[in-house]
Amino acid sequence: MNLEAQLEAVLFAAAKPFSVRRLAELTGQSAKDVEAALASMMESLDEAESGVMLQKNGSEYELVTRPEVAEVVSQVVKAEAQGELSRPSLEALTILAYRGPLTRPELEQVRGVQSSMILRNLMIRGLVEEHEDVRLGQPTYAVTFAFLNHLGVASIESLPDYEVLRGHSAVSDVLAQLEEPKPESV
Amino acid sequence: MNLEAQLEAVLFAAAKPFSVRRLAELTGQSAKDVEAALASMMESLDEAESGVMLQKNGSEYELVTRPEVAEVVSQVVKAEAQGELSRPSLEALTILAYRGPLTRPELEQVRGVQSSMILRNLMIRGLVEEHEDVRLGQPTYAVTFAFLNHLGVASIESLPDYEVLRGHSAVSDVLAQLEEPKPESV
Amino acid sequence: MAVTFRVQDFEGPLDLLLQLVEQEELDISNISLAKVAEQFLDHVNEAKNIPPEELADFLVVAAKLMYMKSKLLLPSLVDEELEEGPDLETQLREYQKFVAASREIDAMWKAGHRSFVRADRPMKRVEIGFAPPPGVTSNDLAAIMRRVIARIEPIIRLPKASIERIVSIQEKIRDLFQRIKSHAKTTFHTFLKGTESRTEAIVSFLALLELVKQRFVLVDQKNLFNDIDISASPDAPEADPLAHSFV
Repeated sequence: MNLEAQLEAVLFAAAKPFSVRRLAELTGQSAKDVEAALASMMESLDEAESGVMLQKNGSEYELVTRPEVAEVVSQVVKAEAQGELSRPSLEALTILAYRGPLTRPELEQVRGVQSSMILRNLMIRGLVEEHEDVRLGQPTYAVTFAFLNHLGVASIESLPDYEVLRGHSAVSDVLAQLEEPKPESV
Repeated sequence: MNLEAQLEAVLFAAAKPFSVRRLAELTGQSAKDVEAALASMMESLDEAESGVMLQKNGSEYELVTRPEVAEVVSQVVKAEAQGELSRPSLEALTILAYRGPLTRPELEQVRGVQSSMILRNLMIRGLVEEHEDVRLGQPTYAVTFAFLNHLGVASIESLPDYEVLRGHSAVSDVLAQLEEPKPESV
Repeated sequence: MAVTFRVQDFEGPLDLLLQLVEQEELDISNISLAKVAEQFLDHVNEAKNIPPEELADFLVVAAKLMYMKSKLLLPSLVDEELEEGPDLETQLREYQKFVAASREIDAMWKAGHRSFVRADRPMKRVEIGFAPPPGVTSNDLAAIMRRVIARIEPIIRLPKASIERIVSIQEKIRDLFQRIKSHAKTTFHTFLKGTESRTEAIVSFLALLELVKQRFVLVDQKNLFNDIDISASPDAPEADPLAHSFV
């Protein structure tokens, strides 16, 4: 059976996110072919107006229900209760969503204030996770599928004004000034 | 959104069979319309050569993976369940071994990372089980005897440096923070 | 200078600064930042609820603001260490964009149009039984537990480390005050010269500004491009300046 159907079945049955690399391993196909099949799957689910969509976060993919049907689905499954977000949490999540993955000093540079407790609290809530890639000897952090799910977006690229905020050169300028470590960060 | 998408999302998310009557109740539509939508869904999934199909069993409907992809799906399920443990999983297992029984919030406080999926995975693998004692209305978890046996230790107390690592003040202090109000509410 | 209005609760130095600029209906520019510098200091002075681990970040921004303000008055004044690091104006512009975006994210968060993942089927557990991780020994577990403990320790120490940092800033100011009193006369550049890190330069500068503000010292500049002379004020108040300082 074709690769797209295999991938769909795997994502459906395992009910968790998979990286492109892992999917390539599992199906014995190249990462490039897997990516192409996933892109095609995303498109056909959209075109068919399916109740299910393919969500993308970094290089990972997961099948989830479409936000438009949230009301009826919430009658049969319970989502983990997530209360409101405090302002510092919202701020950190927004910066990580648009600019992530970021190291902690990079996040602190944009927020202007130390953020270790905020990061820890967001990780305990499952809204932020540590990524494998390390920059300047520091771990990097990004938003999770749980965060995207709560917002009901297919990927961070569908967030409002994504291109503007992601690509803005001034952010890069601010971050570029980070080459020297902050003095005595606690 | 259209009825077909609603039904697909419900069947997908709940991951169990539903009767037409129940689906009609959930969506507020007539049984006849629900049946028509299900027939249409079955057809479009077939036409799209999706990896998922709608199975009819008596008067109940369920979304399942297509038999043609059964092999890759069972491989994945097996690999996920029996292969090496991911680093985060191994870490959670270790904390429960040295410091268990712990509630999920306590485990997350020590790890600093949300752990519900990991905990579920460890339970599925028979490495962790729910304990009798409940704390603050939460179930507690500890490693299973089978896992200790597998490590070749007769009891938890025989783990290397058990007293020192279990009684370490950093762990007690961070757990004590769970009872205090957080400095910044997230 | 009297505080002309009260800002709402603020979350960090850039948030405070942005609120001050917006309430004064100013654009974000070096000039408007300098205009609100003293209000910023007053708010930091009076705020009771700044967490200790964030106070140092407020002080860093305060120092940058006062430096910008001084530079508008004395263009010859250049301190390399204070020139380093992110430009506050750029930083604040970016911060403002993310604050706006975070409001939209908040609206989405509250709207309830969420996605659901597929429920885990309880069947799986029965199918698998016992699946221990291959090759893991009890010594591996001990090593992992040590790593976990090592990772927790900085979190436990965080409040203590913050207090230590603030205490050291207070000591620094006390030390500077003694230096000014004993030397009676010094210059602005001498004042900053001995500092080794950027933080130290900021602290020195803040200390000086505090002392000027509280009339402990007099500053005098002979010509536009000259260094600034600093001397102990003959009618310096008897009170300990630290009692009024904001650190």
